[in-house]
Amino acid sequence: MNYHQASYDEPLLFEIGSSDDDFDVSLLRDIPKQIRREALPLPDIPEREVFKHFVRLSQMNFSVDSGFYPLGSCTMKYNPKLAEQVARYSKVTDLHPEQDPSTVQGALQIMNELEGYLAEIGGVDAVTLQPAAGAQGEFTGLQIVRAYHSDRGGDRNEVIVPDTAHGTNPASAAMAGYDLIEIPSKSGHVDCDALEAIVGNDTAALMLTNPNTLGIFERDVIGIADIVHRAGALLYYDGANLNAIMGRSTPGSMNFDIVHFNLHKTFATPHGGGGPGAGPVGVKQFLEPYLPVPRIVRKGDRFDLDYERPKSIGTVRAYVGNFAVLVRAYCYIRMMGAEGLRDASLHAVANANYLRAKLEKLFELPFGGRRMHEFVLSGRSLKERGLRTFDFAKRLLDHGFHSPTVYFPHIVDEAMMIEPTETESSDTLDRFVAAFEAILHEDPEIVQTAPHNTSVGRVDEVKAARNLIFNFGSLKALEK
Amino acid sequence: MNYHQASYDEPLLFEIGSSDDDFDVSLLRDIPKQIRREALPLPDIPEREVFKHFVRLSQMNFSVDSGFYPLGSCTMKYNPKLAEQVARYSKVTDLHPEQDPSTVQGALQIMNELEGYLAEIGGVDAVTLQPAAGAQGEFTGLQIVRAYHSDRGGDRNEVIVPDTAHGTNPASAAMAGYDLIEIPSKSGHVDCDALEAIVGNDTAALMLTNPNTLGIFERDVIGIADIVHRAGALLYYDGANLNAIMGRSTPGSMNFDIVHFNLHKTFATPHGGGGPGAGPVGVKQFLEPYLPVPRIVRKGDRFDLDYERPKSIGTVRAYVGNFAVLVRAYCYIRMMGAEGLRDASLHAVANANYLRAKLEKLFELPFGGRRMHEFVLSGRSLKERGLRTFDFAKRLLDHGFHSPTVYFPHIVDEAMMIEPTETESSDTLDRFVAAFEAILHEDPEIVQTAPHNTSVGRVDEVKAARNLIFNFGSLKALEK
Amino acid sequence: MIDPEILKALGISSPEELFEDIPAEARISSLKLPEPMDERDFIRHFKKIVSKNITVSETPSFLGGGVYRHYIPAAVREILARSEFYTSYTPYQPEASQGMLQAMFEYQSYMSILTGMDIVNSSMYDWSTALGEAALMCHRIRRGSRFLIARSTSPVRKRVLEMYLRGIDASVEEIPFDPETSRLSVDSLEDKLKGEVFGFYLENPNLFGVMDENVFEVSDLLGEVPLVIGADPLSLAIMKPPSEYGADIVIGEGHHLGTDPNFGGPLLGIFGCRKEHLRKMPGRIIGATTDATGKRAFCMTLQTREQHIRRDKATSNICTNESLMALAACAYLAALGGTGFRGVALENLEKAKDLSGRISEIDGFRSPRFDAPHFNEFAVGCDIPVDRLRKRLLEGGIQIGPSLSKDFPEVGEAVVIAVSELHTEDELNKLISSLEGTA
Amino acid sequence: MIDPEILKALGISSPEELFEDIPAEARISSLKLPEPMDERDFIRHFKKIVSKNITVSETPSFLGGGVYRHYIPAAVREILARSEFYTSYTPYQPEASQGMLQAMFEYQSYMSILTGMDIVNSSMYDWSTALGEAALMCHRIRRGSRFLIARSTSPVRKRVLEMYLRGIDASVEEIPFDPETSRLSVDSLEDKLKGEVFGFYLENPNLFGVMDENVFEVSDLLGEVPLVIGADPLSLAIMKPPSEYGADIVIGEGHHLGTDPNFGGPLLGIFGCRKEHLRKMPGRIIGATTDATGKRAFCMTLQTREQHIRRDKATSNICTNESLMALAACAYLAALGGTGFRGVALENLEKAKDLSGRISEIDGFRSPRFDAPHFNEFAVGCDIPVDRLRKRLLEGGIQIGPSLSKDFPEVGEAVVIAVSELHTEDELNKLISSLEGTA
Ligand SMILES: Cc1ncc(COP(=O)(O)O)c(C=O)c1O
Ligand SMILES: Cc1ncc(COP(=O)(O)O)c(C=O)c1O
Repeated sequence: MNYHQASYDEPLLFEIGSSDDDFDVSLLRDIPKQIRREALPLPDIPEREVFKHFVRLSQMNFSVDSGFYPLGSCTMKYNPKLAEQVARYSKVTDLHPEQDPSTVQGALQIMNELEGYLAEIGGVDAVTLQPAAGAQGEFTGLQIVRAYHSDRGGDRNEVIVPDTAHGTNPASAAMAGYDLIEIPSKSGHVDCDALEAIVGNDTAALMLTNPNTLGIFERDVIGIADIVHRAGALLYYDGANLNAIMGRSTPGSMNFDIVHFNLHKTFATPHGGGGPGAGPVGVKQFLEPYLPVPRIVRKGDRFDLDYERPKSIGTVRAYVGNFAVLVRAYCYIRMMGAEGLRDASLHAVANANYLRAKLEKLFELPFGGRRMHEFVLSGRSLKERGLRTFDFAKRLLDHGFHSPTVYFPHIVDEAMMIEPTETESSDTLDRFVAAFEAILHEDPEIVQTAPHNTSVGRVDEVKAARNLIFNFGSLKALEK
Repeated sequence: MNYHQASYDEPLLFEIGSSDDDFDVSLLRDIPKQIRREALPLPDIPEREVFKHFVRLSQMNFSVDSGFYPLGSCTMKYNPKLAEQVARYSKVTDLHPEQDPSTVQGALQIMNELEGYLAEIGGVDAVTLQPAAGAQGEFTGLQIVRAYHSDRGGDRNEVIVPDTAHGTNPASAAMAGYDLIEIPSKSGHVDCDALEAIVGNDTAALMLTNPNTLGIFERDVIGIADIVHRAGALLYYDGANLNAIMGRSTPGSMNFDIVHFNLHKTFATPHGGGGPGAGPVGVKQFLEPYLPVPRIVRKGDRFDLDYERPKSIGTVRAYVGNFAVLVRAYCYIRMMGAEGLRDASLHAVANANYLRAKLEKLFELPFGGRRMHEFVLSGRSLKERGLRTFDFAKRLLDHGFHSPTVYFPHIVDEAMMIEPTETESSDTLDRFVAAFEAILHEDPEIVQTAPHNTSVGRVDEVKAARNLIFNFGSLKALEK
Repeated sequence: MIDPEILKALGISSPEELFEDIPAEARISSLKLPEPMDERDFIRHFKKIVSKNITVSETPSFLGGGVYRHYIPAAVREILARSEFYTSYTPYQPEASQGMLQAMFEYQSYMSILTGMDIVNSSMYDWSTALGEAALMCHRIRRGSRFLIARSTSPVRKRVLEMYLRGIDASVEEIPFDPETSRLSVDSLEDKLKGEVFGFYLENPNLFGVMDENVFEVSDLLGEVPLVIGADPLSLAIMKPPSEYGADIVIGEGHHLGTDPNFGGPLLGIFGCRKEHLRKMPGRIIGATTDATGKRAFCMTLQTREQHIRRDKATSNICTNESLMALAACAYLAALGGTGFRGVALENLEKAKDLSGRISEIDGFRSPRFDAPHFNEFAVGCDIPVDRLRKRLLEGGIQIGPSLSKDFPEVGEAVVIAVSELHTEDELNKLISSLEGTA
Repeated sequence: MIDPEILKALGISSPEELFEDIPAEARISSLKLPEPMDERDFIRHFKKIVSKNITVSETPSFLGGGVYRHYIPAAVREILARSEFYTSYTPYQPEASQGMLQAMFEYQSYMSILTGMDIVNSSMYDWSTALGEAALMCHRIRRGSRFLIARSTSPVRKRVLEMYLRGIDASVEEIPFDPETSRLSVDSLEDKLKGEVFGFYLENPNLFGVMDENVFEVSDLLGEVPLVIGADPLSLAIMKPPSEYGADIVIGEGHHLGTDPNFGGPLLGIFGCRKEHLRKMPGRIIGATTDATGKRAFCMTLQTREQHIRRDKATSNICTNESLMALAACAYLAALGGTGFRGVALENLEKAKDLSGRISEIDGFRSPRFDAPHFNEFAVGCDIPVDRLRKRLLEGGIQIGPSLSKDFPEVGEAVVIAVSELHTEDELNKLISSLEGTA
């Protein structure tokens, strides 16, 4: 292992430049005095220093483009550069959201077509592109659930999620005003009996992802749907795991009513260091009237924005959606085509199982067996050597790999959730396995104090939570 | 010091992909059989792997944008990003050199204006943009020298250069068919007596740069010019050091007849990892007829290419020059204006002297005193500690700095030639000085085995020269 | 298709076995999608479609309202193109992600200075959802059933606010503005404050571009009721930070610091608050700390507020946010520096004032519609219906916003005109002569 | 202006003191240059000027002759925008420059495979100077006074060759081509070989796009006289490497592997040779070695051939070269892979054949002018003067090259038409119908 991440003693911008304090306030004469700013202590920094700063910071940032990033549930696949290129066209970037629709026909066409592709891939009838991310897709979906039930005169106040659900599911339900019911899973699956027992007139919806968070396909999904639908509730599909089944199944064909898509996962738009993403929501026909406004509508050759939708839930964010992200997803889908997407899911699942088969020899795989696009190991056995999953994850960084998602889902002790995606080569997977093996033979002391080859050593997160330093001003005060 | 350059065990492209050997040769039926290729062992590599590869390689490459690069004589200044941006416009990139001039009026206008700016900055009357780099500028200039003399009926076969001259000067002279006469310098200056003694009817030209390679301004440049001109020879200015005097003096006002410009040095076009550059050549009026064809000519509002120049030396490379480089220099000059360029030379000289003043306390500065934009230290004193300039340079890399130019000019023992340029902050210069101080206090063993914080350790150059491995095929054979 | 090595390693003979858990009823045989394209063909196809767009850089546009076009320095565009930034994700492993973490810390620092808030999170989706989240946060600070907003709030954002309040069953009530100046009617606010009010929101500059000094009277009136201020960060280069007039929470839109309008997305929701409310705040927060050797380092902190730890008790459901936009804003502010940033703000202010003055001289238009100092946009009263005007201008290639009369009947026929440093003299002249032509 | 700290450190009171060595006569007081511009203004200014250009992507162009437009994958463009590459310089410190060194080694490897040469250097300025350098290298290998070239050599390159040979006072002599096929007249070569010949140069495909099989007869004839072959590397995806017909040196133009035409610069001169000539070779060479720990590493090697060591005895004066273009070619070949690269070559070949066939059906044109298999371009014989044709086509927005008749009177009125995978059906149709219109 010869890996070392770039490491620079890079000061903060505020330490590089200095701020000009002899500003001529008379220039502000057009601003009412009471509300006029008196000091603007932002540094002036030469372009040379600004650029160097960010080049250095970028090199100190692990990314898909620099290495393997098997963060479970996040689908860190490679983002084709063509999508970046076309998203930079001024015909894409220089559009204002309040332009007259006649002047944005191209943009509306792209979105209209993208809605159609997503509907096909999701097995649903109508799609809105408005939500800014997966979590907002969930929020949107739950507002649709609410509108649907209240339209039928029966307000319902409970949303059920499995205990393996991603944190956004319960959080979105709560934000939409629902009481949350968590059902424990059984051998890594939804416990249908428990579900049957819980579901009732108060149930507004069940939120599920399939394959589930453990990477296991819920074989009984049709049965689950029946239980939910019989109770008059709706079934919501968290699209985070759609990458496993594209072209082979659809949430629609599994009888889900509502589905959100994570374009930044399944459709290869880059994750942006935390965002932006896009979380379009698709629904079956009977829920279409509730979708947010504006709707993109096609009239012959022309496209328009329709705000006159009496049953619509309203708008979940300003304007039509994260257009620049949508453009990238559009590019991806058009480049892949049906076969390409089908192939992607095949390789995603094959890669995950290849890794799973190798790594389950080293770590316990709870609820054994085959997986779909990801799998969750337990790092429990590390304890015998005085180590934790946490340490192991840090040490993986030293070997040049990003760590898996750790300590999620909560039902697996010392969880490591691994999602390789289809864009990794078997060579990379083999090297990853070799790193696992190597670490298991390393001196526990080294592992426990890892990482050593990153731009900084182990970060003291407790201190961060104690010191509460969120900006340069406080930091300067503290370091003095 | 917390610096570490990024380091990856990055395989060669040929080790990442594999080549497709079951190619259907019947597809080649339109190619005469005898000349038809039978195997094309180039690897097929997924975009994901290609991109990761080059991101990693880029991080393992020291650059102006990632740090201080005080390579003497090379003027490694910051390259403004606007120039990169405009050079990517399709109106710049998508022009074929054989287009009808009526379709490239914008390109010709840019070049025509740039010629004018360079003439002004160089104090000359006419400029050609054709030469691809400084060395080619020299070659061009010497062809002009030859044409001039032969036009006057007196062929001359000697070119004189000082012993501090850059290697390209003698090499260009030789390539142009001249015999080379090297004159030793005296206290870091041209020895006028020696020059006087050598100059004669065989002298075609004297090549000089001023400030010279030691960073010392040849105060007696007008006297030198007189000596040369009196002998009927021409005076050639190597523009590599123009950054020191922009807006304060010109080669023309120093009585040089021919000058080349290094746009990749003085005019902030990036160095491209070794190239491309551009080496325009400017001449006084009496030499204008000899400039290469095509000449860019202006007729009223229109621009044209003129090939009908009976006295022209011909063409030194295909087409009009490194246009994309010229565009960047044009951008730079227009953004700087006269005052900006004047300011650049001021800061370049001030920065160099600031560093010089600090570092001459640590190392010997031969021929003491003030310098212009660069200076040369001798690392001779390192020998006392069993070290050489070579070791010191390697150790600077560990501190996150590129090394100065070393072992040049040859007249300084264990030379370190330092050119900070105007784009570095005093903060950076202070850190550089601190690194010098630190290294002088470090364990010589550490210095002697440096570098330790780069992507690889000290490289065995002797082995490279012995093994003669220039491509993957030979490497594979050797490593087997 | 698939590496036979892999099939062998998995002990299966056909790739289809990998999917055998999917029940037959749930399977599909194929997707109906257009044929795949290679890069070349896609570019041609795509260019053909988007060529139908008429951009706001090709033709003069005076649209604003939260989304603006400002000059983006070349260096900023290059920084955003660094793929180590844009292909990374949430920095769960701080040791390997110091680059983005430090940049987010710097962004937070910039925004703290601009807003005067003790802490600014590392982004919300946009201004509108930041407003929704701010109202929910107010509700956590002080329970109640009524959320007040100034009537001069953007209707676009108001609609999203209503959506976000649906879950807590709260009502949104408007405080009217002074018909002459569009400044907040402080008396009306006082009247409405009785009852279960859990927050008050005001935009400054307001929807009509007016810089409102009345805000200085608000804080005392509100007492314990949290004050939320919405502001364009560019205006904060020359206007007092809202902390100085008692804001508990400051929100705003930041996309125009470093990114293009992009048809309205992605945007950058700015969200800051005073430190006493810290634990009630939504979104990701980056904190400074040290590594094992004492070296300065950064990491996500106070994650116990967030959905991945706190689940249904979280302060928000936000997970993927708009970090890259925050990076853009940080790089933009760094590239401009305080001097450059203030310069842009001033240029916008002056340009708006000049343009308004020129329009006021045209028959049939009153400009500015409201008698008060404006920042970078201003309302213009029109004698003819704005919809008609809009159409006519559009024929001449000029884009303006919709009529205010729909959402603000009391204002009558009027339209907001936004300008920026990017408007050329030509473009402004073109607007003027077109307006003259329609009057 | 200047940091007072610095002045103090230098012990001077005015910055002017720094320049006091410049004698008064040599001083200037100021430069007469246009006023400085900020980014915004420059962009406007620049766009206005370059908008006068009509690009070969906006309108159909059939220009070739060494500079071509090929599709550049988006990933390649992004790789070239990595500023760690383009803001570095000659890798004098190999430990800190492994990135560029490895890429150059990879470039050399790709080019070795394509050309069949044992060693390819890491770039020359362009094909034309590579030709000049190749001739000088031949002269180092085998002294003499006459350098032979096939008459089917590009006149552009021939002119540069003559320039490079001026220093050694050698003459350039042409070997005619077969009037029917444009293939080398082998008999003529044999005749000319008597005397002090130090090298022979032939382009394959030749200037007219013809793939010449006669080269297989050349090597034996030449004996000890070095054979230099010029080739488009794209053609080498489907044609035999020149090593197989005895080339000692292979040169060519590589810019179109990964970069745009850029009005003809920068370009990429490819230069390779057999290992026995290694030490006579010009240009920078990257070699593989190991570091102190035995890890694989790369560095410049055989520098004793180069100007910075060998000065006037160097094999060339080249210093700054075209490394970035070599990086582009490397990234391009990596992105396309062998399969993709061969695919492009084949597509070009077929398109040229089809187009030639279509033109041959138009009255007044003979296509191809030479009766032999062509690669990506072909000469068309015209009944009307090409200059007239060229002008007419230009009016319709179509660009073709100049008449061959000036440099090749024996060919008569003819023009070379180059096509690539980027030409659309529409563009080809437009050419055809325009030709029909002129006939
Ligand atoms: C299973 C699952 N659901 C929902 C989400 C939320 O999506 P987003 O981050 O786009 O809001 C995630 C994101 O990590 C996820 O993994
Ligand atoms: C003094 C001097 N002269 C000439 C040159 C040659 O210029 P180029 O590398 O552009 O060919 C250089 C380049 O390093 C130089 O420093």
